[in-house]
Amino acid sequence: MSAAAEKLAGAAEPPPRQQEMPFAVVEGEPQYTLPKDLYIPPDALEVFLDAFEGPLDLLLYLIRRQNLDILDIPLAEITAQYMEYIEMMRELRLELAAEYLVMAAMLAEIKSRMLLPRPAEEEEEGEDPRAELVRRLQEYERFKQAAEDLHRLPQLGRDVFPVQAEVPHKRAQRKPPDLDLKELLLALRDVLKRADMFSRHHVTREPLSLRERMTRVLETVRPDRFTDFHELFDVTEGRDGVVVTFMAILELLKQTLIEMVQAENFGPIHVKAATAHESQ
Amino acid sequence: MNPSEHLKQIVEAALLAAGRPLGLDALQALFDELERPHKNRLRQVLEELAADYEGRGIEVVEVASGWRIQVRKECSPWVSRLWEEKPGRYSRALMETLALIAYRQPITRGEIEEIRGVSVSSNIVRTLLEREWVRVVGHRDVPGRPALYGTTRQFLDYFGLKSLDDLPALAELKDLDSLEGELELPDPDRESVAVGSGEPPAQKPHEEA
Amino acid sequence: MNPSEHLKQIVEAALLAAGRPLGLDALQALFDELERPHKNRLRQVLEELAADYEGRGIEVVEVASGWRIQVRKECSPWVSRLWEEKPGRYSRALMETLALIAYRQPITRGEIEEIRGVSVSSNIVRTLLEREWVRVVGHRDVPGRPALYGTTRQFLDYFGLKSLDDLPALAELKDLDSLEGELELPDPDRESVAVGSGEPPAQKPHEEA
Repeated sequence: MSAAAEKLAGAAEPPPRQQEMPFAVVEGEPQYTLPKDLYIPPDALEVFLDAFEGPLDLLLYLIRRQNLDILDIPLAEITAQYMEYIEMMRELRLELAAEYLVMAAMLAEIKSRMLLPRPAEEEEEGEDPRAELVRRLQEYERFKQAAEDLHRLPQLGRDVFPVQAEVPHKRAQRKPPDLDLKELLLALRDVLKRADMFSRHHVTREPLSLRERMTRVLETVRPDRFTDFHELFDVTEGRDGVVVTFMAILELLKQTLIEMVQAENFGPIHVKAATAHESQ
Repeated sequence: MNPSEHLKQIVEAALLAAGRPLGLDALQALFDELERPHKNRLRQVLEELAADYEGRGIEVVEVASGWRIQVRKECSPWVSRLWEEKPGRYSRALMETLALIAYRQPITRGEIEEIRGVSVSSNIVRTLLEREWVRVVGHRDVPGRPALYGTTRQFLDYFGLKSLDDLPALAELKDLDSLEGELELPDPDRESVAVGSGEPPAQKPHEEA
Repeated sequence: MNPSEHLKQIVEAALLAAGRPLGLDALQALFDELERPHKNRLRQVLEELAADYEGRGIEVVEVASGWRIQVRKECSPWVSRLWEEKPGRYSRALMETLALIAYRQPITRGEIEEIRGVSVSSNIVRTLLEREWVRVVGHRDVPGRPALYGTTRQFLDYFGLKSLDDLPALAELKDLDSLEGELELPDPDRESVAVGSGEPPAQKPHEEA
């Protein structure tokens, strides 16, 4: 890219603030008109054209360059200037985006319509031929402005820097899986079916509360010291609770999981977890 | 450590460690169910933290996806020297496309092109999608079923916005009625007079923007 | 902002933004030559910063390549959850083992293996113990003194049971075939109905098939 082209590209950088745009810079002097005898490398002009986001942008530039309001477009003048640009591009055999030519045609049409004297009856429906163009220019300019506003917002990594602290003691934890009760029950049913448990006499007669109570009693008793028999009962549970506990103790005795000791008749009964004979 | 007593420390550590904004749900998820703080309590802690950071090199800000700790703007000139390479700038075409999607979402590519008056390159759309600033939110029920684009929370986060409402206001469109009025007399003579007349333009000229 | 007055803020912001430890040279490089702080001054500021962070969620530490700000160890149990992996699923073998412990407690591993017809891996038992769903409640007085397993209160809490009697009786399990369709619907309402549907089997003896 030539130095001139770089300058032009620089001018095109966002946030877009279009100045009077020189076609080229010759010995430090910006050139605003294209000298007929001067050769400008086509790529430099391409860069110039790239500075515009299409025909609406070019038109806005031409209007704003003269400090004019969109609502008060000097159509003849602007059209002439627009055509000049287009001609220039053509002379340089630059490939022009089709949109630029469409706009040229539209401008020419508006101009011709405005030059024609308007019949009175047409006044009724009478939309100003420029209205559509003005609407589009206005709409485009809003978003051109919005893009600039957006660009000026603080951007992450450009204006705003996120922070991050090291976590040296990071423990890659893994949450334990969830388990659904129905899955558990289905698993049990399957294993019992497999083991043919339903058809044999392995199925316990006791309610599950008995088994649960056996576990609780085992949790309470210790192998290394005696526990008072009464401590195993919780009278606040009422008669049923006491019965279940008693049955649990009997079942544990039967399975020799606990031992019971009574030193004398009617003396206190003590319970301890069974210990292996070899460990005694 | 007791999490309820040291809630502020834990929240601070998490925000600093995360490297992304954390919402209230994400903050709650740090705690076991039994010790999980209420959202109001978390909000309060975040406010306390923001107050603690007064006069510090960092600040707590709320963006679309939650709270983020970032370098205070005043420190940016020095901090930015940590990186030799400056971040790339986005082209006007990209910013205009993004602005149209942000303000006019959901919008199709064709509708963007209509307003901009030029075609939108696939590169731009791809870049916006890759940056996760925009996403396809649906399809317009017309022939070809073109994709409708909308912005994402990442877009808001990137520009430090809490919601789309925080976007800079879009310039007012001039009332079409008044516009018609002003255009009433298409007098070719007036046009040539208008050139260079130096009338103060109704809208702020770009050069001053 | 005057860099010499706000040196601490700038150093804090830079350390947190860098994402890597910064040495004294790197910190000095943030400043223009004229405003560049002396290394001793930087050291002093780093010490001040470390003192400021007392009782906070973060700390300043010196490592081989310089200083860095990191999350305090005390906070890591909570902060680590930011990177928690998605929970997996329990194996069929684990569920069968747990169910047998629940219904046949107290039970030894050998007895479980007998019913299941396959060996029970130590992993499964360890997982159940770690989860605190089962515990060793005693030892059977046979050669080898195998551990007897029973379920815990945590087990009941996890499944929302008041007692094991809230579980369906074994006989009812047979009818799960008819329930299965319903049970497999991922509808929490239906599930709870299905589980609690049987009348309290508390004192009802389990029938033999």
